Amino acid sequence: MSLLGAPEVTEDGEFIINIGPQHPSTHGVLHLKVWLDGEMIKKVQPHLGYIHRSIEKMSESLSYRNFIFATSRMDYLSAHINNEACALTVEKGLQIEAPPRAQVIRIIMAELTRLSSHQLWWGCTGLDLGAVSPFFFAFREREAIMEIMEETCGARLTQNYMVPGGVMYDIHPNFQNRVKTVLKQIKENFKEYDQLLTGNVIFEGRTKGVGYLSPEDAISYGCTGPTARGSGVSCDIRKWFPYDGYEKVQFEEILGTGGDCYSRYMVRMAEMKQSVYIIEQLIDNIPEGDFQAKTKNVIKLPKGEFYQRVETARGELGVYIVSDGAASPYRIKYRSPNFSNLSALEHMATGAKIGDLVAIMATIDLVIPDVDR
Amino acid sequence: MTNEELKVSVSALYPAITFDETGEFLNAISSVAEFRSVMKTLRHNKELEFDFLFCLTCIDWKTHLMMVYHLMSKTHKHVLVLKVKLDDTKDPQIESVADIWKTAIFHEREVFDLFGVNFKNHPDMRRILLDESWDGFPLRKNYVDENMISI
Amino acid sequence: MSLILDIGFAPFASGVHNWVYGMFGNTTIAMIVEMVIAGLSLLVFLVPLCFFLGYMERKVAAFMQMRLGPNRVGPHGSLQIVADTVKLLLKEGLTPDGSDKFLFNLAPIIVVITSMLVLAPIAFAKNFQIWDMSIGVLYVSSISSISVIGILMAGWSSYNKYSLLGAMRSGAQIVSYELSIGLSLISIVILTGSLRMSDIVMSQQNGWWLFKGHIPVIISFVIFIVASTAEINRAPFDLAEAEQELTAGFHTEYSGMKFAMFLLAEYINLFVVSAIAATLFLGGWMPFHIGSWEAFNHIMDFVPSSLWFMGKTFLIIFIIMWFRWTFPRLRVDQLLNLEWKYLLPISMVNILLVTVMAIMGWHF
Amino acid sequence: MFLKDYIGTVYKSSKSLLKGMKLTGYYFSHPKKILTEEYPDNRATLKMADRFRGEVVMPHDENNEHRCTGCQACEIACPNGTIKIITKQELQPDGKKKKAIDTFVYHLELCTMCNLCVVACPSDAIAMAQTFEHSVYDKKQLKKTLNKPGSKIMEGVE
Amino acid sequence: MAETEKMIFPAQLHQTADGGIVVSKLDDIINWARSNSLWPLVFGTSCCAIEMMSAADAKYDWSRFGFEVARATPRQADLIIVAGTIVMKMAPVLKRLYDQMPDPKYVIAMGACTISGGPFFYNTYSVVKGVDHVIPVDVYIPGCPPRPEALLHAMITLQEKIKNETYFGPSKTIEK
Amino acid sequence: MDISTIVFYLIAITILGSGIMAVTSRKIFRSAIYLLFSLVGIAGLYFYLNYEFIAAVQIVVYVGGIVVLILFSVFLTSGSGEDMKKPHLGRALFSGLAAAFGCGLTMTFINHQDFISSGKPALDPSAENIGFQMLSTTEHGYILPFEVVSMLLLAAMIGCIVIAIKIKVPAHAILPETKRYHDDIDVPETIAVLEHNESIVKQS
Repeated sequence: MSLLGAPEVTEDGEFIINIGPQHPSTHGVLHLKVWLDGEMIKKVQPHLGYIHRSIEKMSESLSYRNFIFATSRMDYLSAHINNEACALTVEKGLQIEAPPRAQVIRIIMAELTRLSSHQLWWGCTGLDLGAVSPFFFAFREREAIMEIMEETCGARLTQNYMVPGGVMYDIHPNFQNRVKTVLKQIKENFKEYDQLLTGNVIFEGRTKGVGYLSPEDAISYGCTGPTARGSGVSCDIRKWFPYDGYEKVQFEEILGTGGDCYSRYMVRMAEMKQSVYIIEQLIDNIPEGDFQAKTKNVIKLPKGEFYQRVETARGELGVYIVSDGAASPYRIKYRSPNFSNLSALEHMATGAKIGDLVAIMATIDLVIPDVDR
Repeated sequence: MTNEELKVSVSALYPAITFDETGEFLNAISSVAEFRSVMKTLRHNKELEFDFLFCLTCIDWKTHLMMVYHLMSKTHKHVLVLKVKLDDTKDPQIESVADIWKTAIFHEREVFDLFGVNFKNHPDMRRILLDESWDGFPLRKNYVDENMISI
Repeated sequence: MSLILDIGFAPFASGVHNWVYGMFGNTTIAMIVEMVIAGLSLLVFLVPLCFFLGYMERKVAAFMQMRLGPNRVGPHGSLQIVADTVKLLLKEGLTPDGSDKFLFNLAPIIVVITSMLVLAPIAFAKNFQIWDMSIGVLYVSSISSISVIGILMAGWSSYNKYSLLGAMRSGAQIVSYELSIGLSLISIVILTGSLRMSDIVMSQQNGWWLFKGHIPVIISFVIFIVASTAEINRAPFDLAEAEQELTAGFHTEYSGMKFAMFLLAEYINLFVVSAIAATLFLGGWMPFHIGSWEAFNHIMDFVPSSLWFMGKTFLIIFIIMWFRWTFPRLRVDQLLNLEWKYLLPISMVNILLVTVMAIMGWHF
Repeated sequence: MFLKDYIGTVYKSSKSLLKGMKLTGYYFSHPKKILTEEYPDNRATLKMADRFRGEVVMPHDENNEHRCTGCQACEIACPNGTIKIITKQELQPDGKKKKAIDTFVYHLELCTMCNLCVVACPSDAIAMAQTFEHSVYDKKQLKKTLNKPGSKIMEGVE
Repeated sequence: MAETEKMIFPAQLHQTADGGIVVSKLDDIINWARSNSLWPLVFGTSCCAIEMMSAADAKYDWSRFGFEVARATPRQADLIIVAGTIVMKMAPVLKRLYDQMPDPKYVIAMGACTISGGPFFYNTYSVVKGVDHVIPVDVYIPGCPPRPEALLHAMITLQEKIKNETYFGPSKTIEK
Repeated sequence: MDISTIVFYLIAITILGSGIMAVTSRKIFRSAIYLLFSLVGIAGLYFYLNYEFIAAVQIVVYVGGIVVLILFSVFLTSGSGEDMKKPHLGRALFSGLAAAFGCGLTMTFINHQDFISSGKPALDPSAENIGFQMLSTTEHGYILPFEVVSMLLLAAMIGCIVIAIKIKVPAHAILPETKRYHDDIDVPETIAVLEHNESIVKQS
């Protein structure tokens, strides 16, 4: 907790404060022990596990249809993509592929999820740096996307729309029109995002040159997603190991070169535009056909190990299923992007100031339940 | 490098390593004794250069524990899965690779926390997700917890 | 209406004065009674003012963020702040264990009292001023420097690291920004040749300093607004209570009534700095006149002076609120950089310009 | 040149700040852009999307009949034990005994609205309702029985 | 829930010959103030926190009720919205946060995880099965996560509860 | 006894009382706060005498400057939260004697001084006049003391900085890879949308 009692000073005159587990800038329940010299951070030690919900253990006793729902609660901002990863892994085990229509729907949904996730991130970055208004501007578009999700999937945040073999049901008749309207709105409003934060001198001062992560360190720390791409490390799974027909759509992998908070910020801003571009290519070209491949009622994967990597809004999610041939997985491991990204925090924040720590955490875009699982 | 070429170049360096190609990736199974030097070679050998450890985990096969390292090379674009069998389930021990890939610092702590594998020479070997006072290793198959309700 | 208001204040004040002195033969007792009356009327004026400022802040924020803001408590949500205040007053007031209880409880009082003291020399309307002292401007800047001590006290005595960090930030911030506030005030003092508030207002009879002082005065106006936003710890300079960094900074441990006092002080301070800016740069209660356009000037004169004063003050309050709901927060070193690298040098050069202007008589 | 750079910085930063203020000022002066939907006042017109999953219900027709055979497919399909079906043996008119539901217990407090039970149901006996105002003071009230008292299975549903 | 009429001030106008006087009970005013000024603690552990943020955004805008003053420090908060799973490691922290809040304080349990462990009720070793094992809860909202409107509904329900409290003596019980 | 006498005594009691508290308090922060009250009391005395300018300067310099500096140095002192040690009896006794001696000396001088009113008109203590006097070199000009005082303040400031500077941490105590990135790093053109390298796309 935040109220920590006596000022505690180490022998070197350093000042230890505990940020979290409940603190507005930790985006959930992360506990950071920070050694300070004045305002300067000497050392950061993340303490995790305040939201460790034993999803991996739980999944071992659930059937292959049922374990998917829990992954929505891991990285709830990319719930769709998490579900997709699980569905793909099961499909890999069954050696089937989703029908083309389902694949396209999956991509559109995943990109919408990425958009809404990045929008929330943008709002929260503003909030973390002390600007309140971006939060409301970001949620304006996010709510529009949420409405689309709700109409087609039936839920706003934890949709549970992906099932092994395709999607749970067909898209809503209004879907295409609404997506087009929202895309138009989003494209117009990107200008406002830039007006409010991107060009702002205070914002630039807070992020430029802050939280530097070199490409070598990014790889060594296992960083993925915009965090690594901000340092110029190419790691987009959609390009490296395309799944669900990503090889058929055109988009660019955005790479920053600065390695600082501003670079990570710009990568995400540009990624939003790429997501819009991907959806635009597909929204009028959803092929007709089944939305779900036929699967047996009780799915049993053959004995073996199946690993599927997907690109969530925060980086690479790996689903590693070890099957012993039974109706539920023998072991499931989620290689979550945030867990690795968080480990680089200590490296980035050492030598920075408290205000920078907030900026760094904001641009890593942590989702703590994904760290703790 | 394709899986075949990988197999050839790795077994040229370490003949004791056995391979298993049933899955998507090439699986190499190493022994505990050789493990650390294999890992160092995999990371630093110019032809192999596995610089990205993207997954590190453990599987409890009841009789033994299996450490699984998913390695990838960003420069050569190949993937290798290295496995190490730990026979001692009471007090499993293995060398840490935290100095080779920094991401292992967190991942090894997680494996220590949930499986009880002890990593030698790890810079900060503490539980990461659970309380320091937690009893047992939850992801082991023989873990019992009276608070846990099963369907 | 205008006649009542315009003529009303000054005769009312002197009427009360005469009545009190007539009532009590002893001048000392009469003086005390008069002071008490002034104090009470100030309170009666301040509390609704702070309610209104709180309400205004929430509504301004809401409209800038495309939402409605409070609208369910009272007509258009106007009683929202009343409800908040009543709740805060009735809430349990905690004093943390291990804190220095005497200083902990004293700090909010000092903060509120200092912010109220600054109100003394402000001319609210024509001939309506509590204390027209000869050193009005200097008094303002000297008294406002005490408020930092209340914050330092609060941060120290809370026995909390966040509070301590917040207090240290706030100390460094206020002490440095006082310099450029002082310098921008001096530019008007140079032009007017007096520290007395009423003289400053009177000197703007034929035009506000903002207009007739050319660019140097505009620069000092901007510097004053920026620096005073920092001085009263409002976003984007709210480092002392930066929520995302220090939970609530120096008042992390305060609850209930004591916290309400910090809020009260914040709003009084906001009003005070805006009122001073309005007095010095925008002519206080002076109506807006255009040269020798008699018809227009006459219409402007018809608007009561108190309305002029309040209008100008609220315009500046709105600008400061506008800052808050637009900008991200500065980092602590940037905050000091802004002061020492930009505001201070610019205002020093500016002072020279103003002096030259005053000597050469280039202003209107 | 130092002075030029200095003035340039000041100018550029002020411009970027004014840009942001222009945006917020624009929205401040355009109250029509306000997006707020006033929730408790718009309850009459508030309509959820038709697929919105608020809670599991068991539709009954006008004869107080439902379609649930008590096959427990939903109970198995539920990932977290939200549904408990207690069955009984009912005597048919022709003398045969047939399985039927006694109580269909639904734990709203556990439910994650994942829709897997509805998908699993072979006889479309359960559906997702669009209600969402479930707040209660007492947790026990969230445990619900979905079949109405005295209800029967519809003719012809196997 | 009673219809949510907009109550301007909890008082009656007592008509007299020349105008009127406003009559009110102290309890009513206190409850009016408390129920209309619920400042939540910034406390979200997982998915429900996002819906809680959505409730604050422009579309749902809980500031209409005066809830928007979310405080980061428990000393100044009136209400904890427990939005998300509470695990064994977090439970003592939550308890401590609750203890640090000054009276009167209220708790809303938002979402299935908080009410009962929800999706993580079975087969998990680390989840607290219901936040009411840790702190007393006033209002429960089921849903995973509940819609922002559902959260607003819960807060209105809580307001109803507060309006039936008495400052001195025991509070009335109301059915819901 | 009229009201102004009462006010005078109230102010005097405040000054003396908080002065004594400042000396006797065992908490260093509280001492500083009592000192603040004492100084504010003196400013009050000036206000009482209608020397508003002096009063304001008193507050600016002593309260806004000196006391804040003292408080800051208290903040920077580690262990300042604890109670100070009880003073030695001898030391306390000596301090008391010194104070009494000073007091007695002043009293003696005041009592033996015949205050003769001079024929000259009193100087007007207005801000303008004070300003002229302060910077003039003529009779009653204070330019020299003014400069001396400013030198003194400068020296005090340097002293404060010297006290606040920490002793350098030995090299081995610095954490590895501790760098400050945000001060002087030259950030290159930060964003580049790279054409994706086709070779890294898995052939499929």
